[in-house]
Amino acid sequence: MLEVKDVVKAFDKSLVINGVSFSIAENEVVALLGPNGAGKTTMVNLISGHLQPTSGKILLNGEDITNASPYQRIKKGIARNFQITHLFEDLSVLDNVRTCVLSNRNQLGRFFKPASGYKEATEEARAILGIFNLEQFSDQPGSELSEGDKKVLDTAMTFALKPDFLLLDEPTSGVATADKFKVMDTIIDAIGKRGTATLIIEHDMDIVSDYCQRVLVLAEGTILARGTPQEVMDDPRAQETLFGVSE
Amino acid sequence: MGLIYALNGLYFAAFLFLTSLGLSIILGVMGILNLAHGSLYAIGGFVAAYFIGMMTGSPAVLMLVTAAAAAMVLAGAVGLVMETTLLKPMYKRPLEYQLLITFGILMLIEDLIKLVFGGESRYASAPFDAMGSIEITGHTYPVYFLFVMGITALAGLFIWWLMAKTKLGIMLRAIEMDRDMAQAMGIPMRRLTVVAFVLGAALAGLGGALVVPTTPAVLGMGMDVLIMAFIVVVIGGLGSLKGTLVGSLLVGLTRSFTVAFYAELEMPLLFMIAVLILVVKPEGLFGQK
Amino acid sequence: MAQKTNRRQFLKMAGAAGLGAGAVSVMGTKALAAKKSIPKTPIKVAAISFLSGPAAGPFGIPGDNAYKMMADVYNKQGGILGRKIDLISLDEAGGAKTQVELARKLILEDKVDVILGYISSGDCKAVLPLSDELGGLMLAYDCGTHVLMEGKKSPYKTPKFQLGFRTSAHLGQDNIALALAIKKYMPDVKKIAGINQDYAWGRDSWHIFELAIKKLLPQVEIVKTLWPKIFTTDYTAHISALQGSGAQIIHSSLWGGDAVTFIKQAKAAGLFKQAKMAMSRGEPYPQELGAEFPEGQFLCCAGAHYFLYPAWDKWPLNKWFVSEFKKRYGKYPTYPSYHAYQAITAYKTAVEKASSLVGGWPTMEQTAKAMGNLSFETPSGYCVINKDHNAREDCLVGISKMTKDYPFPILDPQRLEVFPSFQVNAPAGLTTEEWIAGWKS
Amino acid sequence: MTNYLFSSRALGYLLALIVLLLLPQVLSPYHLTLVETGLSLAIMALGLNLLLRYAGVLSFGHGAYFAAGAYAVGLLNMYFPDNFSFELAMLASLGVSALVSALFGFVCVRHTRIFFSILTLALAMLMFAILEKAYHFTGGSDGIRIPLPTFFGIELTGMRRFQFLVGPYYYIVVGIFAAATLVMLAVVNSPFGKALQATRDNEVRAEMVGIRVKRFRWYAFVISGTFCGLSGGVWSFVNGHITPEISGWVFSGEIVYMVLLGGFMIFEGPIVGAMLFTYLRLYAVAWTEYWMLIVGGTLVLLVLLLPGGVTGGIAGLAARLRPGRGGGRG
Repeated sequence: MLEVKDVVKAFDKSLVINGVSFSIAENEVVALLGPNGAGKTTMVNLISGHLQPTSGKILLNGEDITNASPYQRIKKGIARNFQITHLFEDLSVLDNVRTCVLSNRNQLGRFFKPASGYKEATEEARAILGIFNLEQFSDQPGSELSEGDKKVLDTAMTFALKPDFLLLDEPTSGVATADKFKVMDTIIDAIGKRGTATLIIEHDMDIVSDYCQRVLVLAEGTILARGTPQEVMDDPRAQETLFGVSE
Repeated sequence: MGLIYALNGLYFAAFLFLTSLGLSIILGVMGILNLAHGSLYAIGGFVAAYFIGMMTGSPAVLMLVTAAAAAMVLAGAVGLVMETTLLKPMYKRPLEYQLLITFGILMLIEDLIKLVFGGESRYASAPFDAMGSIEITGHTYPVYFLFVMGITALAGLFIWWLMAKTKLGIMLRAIEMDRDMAQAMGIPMRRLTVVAFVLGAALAGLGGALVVPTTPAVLGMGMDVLIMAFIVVVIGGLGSLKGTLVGSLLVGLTRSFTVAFYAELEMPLLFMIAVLILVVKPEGLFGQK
Repeated sequence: MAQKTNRRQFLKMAGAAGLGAGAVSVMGTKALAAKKSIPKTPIKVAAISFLSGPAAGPFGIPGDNAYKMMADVYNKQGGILGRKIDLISLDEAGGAKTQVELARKLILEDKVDVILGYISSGDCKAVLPLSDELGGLMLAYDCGTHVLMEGKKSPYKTPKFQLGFRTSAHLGQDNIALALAIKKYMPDVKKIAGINQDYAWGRDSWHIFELAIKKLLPQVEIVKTLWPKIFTTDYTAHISALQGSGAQIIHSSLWGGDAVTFIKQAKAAGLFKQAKMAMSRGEPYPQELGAEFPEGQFLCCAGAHYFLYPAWDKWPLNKWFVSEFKKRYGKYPTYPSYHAYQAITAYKTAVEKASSLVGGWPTMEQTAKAMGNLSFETPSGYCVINKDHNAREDCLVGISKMTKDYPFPILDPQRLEVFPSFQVNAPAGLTTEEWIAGWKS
Repeated sequence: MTNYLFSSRALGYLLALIVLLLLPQVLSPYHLTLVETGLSLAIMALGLNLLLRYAGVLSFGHGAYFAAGAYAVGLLNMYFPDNFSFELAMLASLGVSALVSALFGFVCVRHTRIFFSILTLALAMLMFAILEKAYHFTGGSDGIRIPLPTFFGIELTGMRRFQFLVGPYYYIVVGIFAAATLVMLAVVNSPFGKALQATRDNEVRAEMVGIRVKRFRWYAFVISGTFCGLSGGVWSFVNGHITPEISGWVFSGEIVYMVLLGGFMIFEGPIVGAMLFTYLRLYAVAWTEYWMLIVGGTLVLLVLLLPGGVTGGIAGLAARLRPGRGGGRG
């Protein structure tokens, strides 16, 4: 599905990503771990097209997308959310999702029929809200949701783009600890229904070990360790990088 | 003749520099395009004309100093009132409110000037006449213009010193570069904003004071200056001292030489330059986005 | 209800438009007229001039002052046919679009008896057609554009507007008179330049002047035409360009602060050592500039409107007008004040004339009939309103000269050139351009 | 369409339309022309609000597109007086203003915030300079007179202009205004309208859900400019004369004033604003020479005390009087 090959990214003279390679298959949920400043967000930006690598290649379904613009990548099936929630706060929750659905159907450039007149898109949006348990908020503006629900809506919007490949940058940051698992359950459940390949950036090891099949540990621009959550937890080098001390 | 054309250009540039500096500072520090800036200039003009009229018979320099001081104080005072009462609540409001309130203030000041000074034009050319003319390479040239250039150079140096060498200036520039960061650093934003605004208003007042000896103070005199200052700021860059200087020189000299050789092009050329710069580099030659 | 009256007004209007010969016969029946009574209510007169903006000082306020003074004077004499004048001074602000709306309000809602107004040519062009559209009497009092009442091609139908008039002569006469004066005093002039504001007024003024001077003095070469923006405060660049051109005469229609600023800066830069000004409406500026105003310049008075002409001993009305104005406002009247006098007096005279023919208070249409072909005394001599509804006046061009009697240069009494109106105004039905083209050189 | 044809809004619209159509029976012809002016300006206010409310950018130079529409009519009359028909004039103002706004908009939409406003302002001034400078082509500052057009082949020469204005033309204006309002309502509710609001709320995110932000903003600019052009075209007949001032920044500022006066958060706000502004300004000028104190003072008070404009204020008041949820949306 997604392949990253020998990607290097330098800002001025400092190497932020130094020869990273990995691949993620269909239906797989992979976590990207690493201390602050390890280059996680840079990696996400490279994949979503907000940055161009200095060298190396990125392939989606075998097609080289290294030089494609973010817009082209969206159209090819890459979707991402942001570490900080980015909603259309004045639009209703339904419209937030429906806009994404319409975008996916290439119907955004339509001028005259009201958005609510697009029956199929509306039903699809409602279905997605159903999957993410947001139905009851449909007609409220996005700004009125709780932080946790906002986070879920943010992910729902990404999901509504029906991506082949999903990038989730800290989908539970800002969510109350008690709700984190509920949020992740919802997200992973939804993803599972479509078989999307997913890369999650996450700090919380509990979440990682519960929801991800594989883990990549990024430190100082290279991949330090990879494997199942358990394998990585047992790796002393990874332990030191992630938790500061080896147990 | 070339020298005279250049001098003419410099004089116009000097005058533009004074009037656009305030607009530029306010835009840079506060992010507000003050449409009432020209009205502050008009206040300066009317106040100076009033004082010069009162002091008939005094030496030219004394008249000018008094008139300029009075104009700066009054324009500054109006600026102070305007900033603290009307603009202060606007900083957190969207752009449309900021622009519209200055538009409203412009209309208010225009009519207040008429209420206070009456509708008749005010002539105050005594200092201009008293200074006479000198010969420069066989051409007669009014001394007053040289005087204005001198004053502007001094004012420019003072502002440069203020911005580059004093703590006040450094803090102002910090605000210009990054408002949030400046706030986080504990810079007293509120007080500085007031200072910057009053400074800009006083400079506009000075510009108005210096112009009335050459042209009468008339109702609506601020509208046109606003447009010229706007062009300078757009060319030079929002909030940049260097940009304002370069913008003024560019506009002043371009105008002088186009009038001499291709008179028809005068205004369109200036607008074209402004639009071109806006298209290519919307923050202006020396501005930051 | 309001609507009904208005419909009726339209019908009346429609009738009046085609009245023609009918009106004459109505006016002829004097006996019937004498019985009609005149209402006691005041006459609503709207006077519109610039009361804000840069044109307020030089034109709007002197004009408005004269309106106020004359309304006052006429009211003391008993008003017009015993009815007091209720003068409403309004601001000619906000551009043509506001003025159109305002004129509609004045005619339809406030139902004023007459509108005296407009300094800007753009406003005149936009508003005057409303006179016939809405059925309101309008006297344009100061705007200068020659095309206001002229058709596109000669001969054209006159009058253009049944209820619209202009009670002063247009810019054609100023510029033609200037050209004639130049021909008389400097017949050998070779190089002429022009500096006129870059809008219709400046462009039109230069256009007529250029046509006339080329016809009168074919040897003249136009060495420079400058078009500064209106309300320019710095003319140094233009002055240098004029000096560089070697012009002997500089034609200019600059007005207000622009004229003052230009002359002041030009004098300091020594322009008048090599060239003379020919100012199409230069009359007010010696008074504004005082002794600083250079001597020997050609100044046209937008008609014969000058505080010293006609001489006071020969024409007491001028003496009275000047003294009364000076007493009230501390200044000598300038041409906009004279224009205002002409507008309000034209209305008064026309009403009185119409009433003497039909008796009672004349209708608007009767007043309009009386106004076409009206001649009346003004402080400047006689004003004639022609059948094209445009006024004709004599035109005075003088040369500035310092005397002992005034603190500013006056027009040299030895060299006052007064051109009779037929010499400087196109006859009704001919456009000014085509009239000039037909001159024998 | 059916969805909101039967909603309460649709009912309100129908009522408003009926009132507008009945106005000639109760209003004096003079007030009818004012309403006509207000309605034609309302089309422009709606256009500006598409950018301000729905795209989140403030144009301070919309006079340029109004002027483009009005001058299309004026120049058509000047150069093709034999083909001066109303339908052609409307097509010309739509076409020319669409062209001008497409050109200017292409440059402007690359920027947002104050840069956008400054650029639009500068372009309007450029337009003003061209209209006034091209004296031989446009009549310069004196402007162009707009006579009566032919109307789908019908000659109106026998009619007095004012009869036309308060007679058939009033219904034409109401018709065009109603059509324009419905089109705008459709646009803001369409997928495009929602996407536009998405770009306003969050440009970064909008891009990430596949909205081409600049292109959409550009479309909005062109639609907005074309509304202004239509407004200018319709208005030019009401006023009968056009001058370059309508492209100046002062008039452009007044357009923003109208929108804010009515309240830009509510779809119908700009319409109310255009109507109120027409009356406010005219009565201030007619009442006192210090009219700028009134118009300017009203503006300052409005910004300080009633930022939601008149309709926003009424909606707020209604919400307070009616406790509990519901009903308060615009």
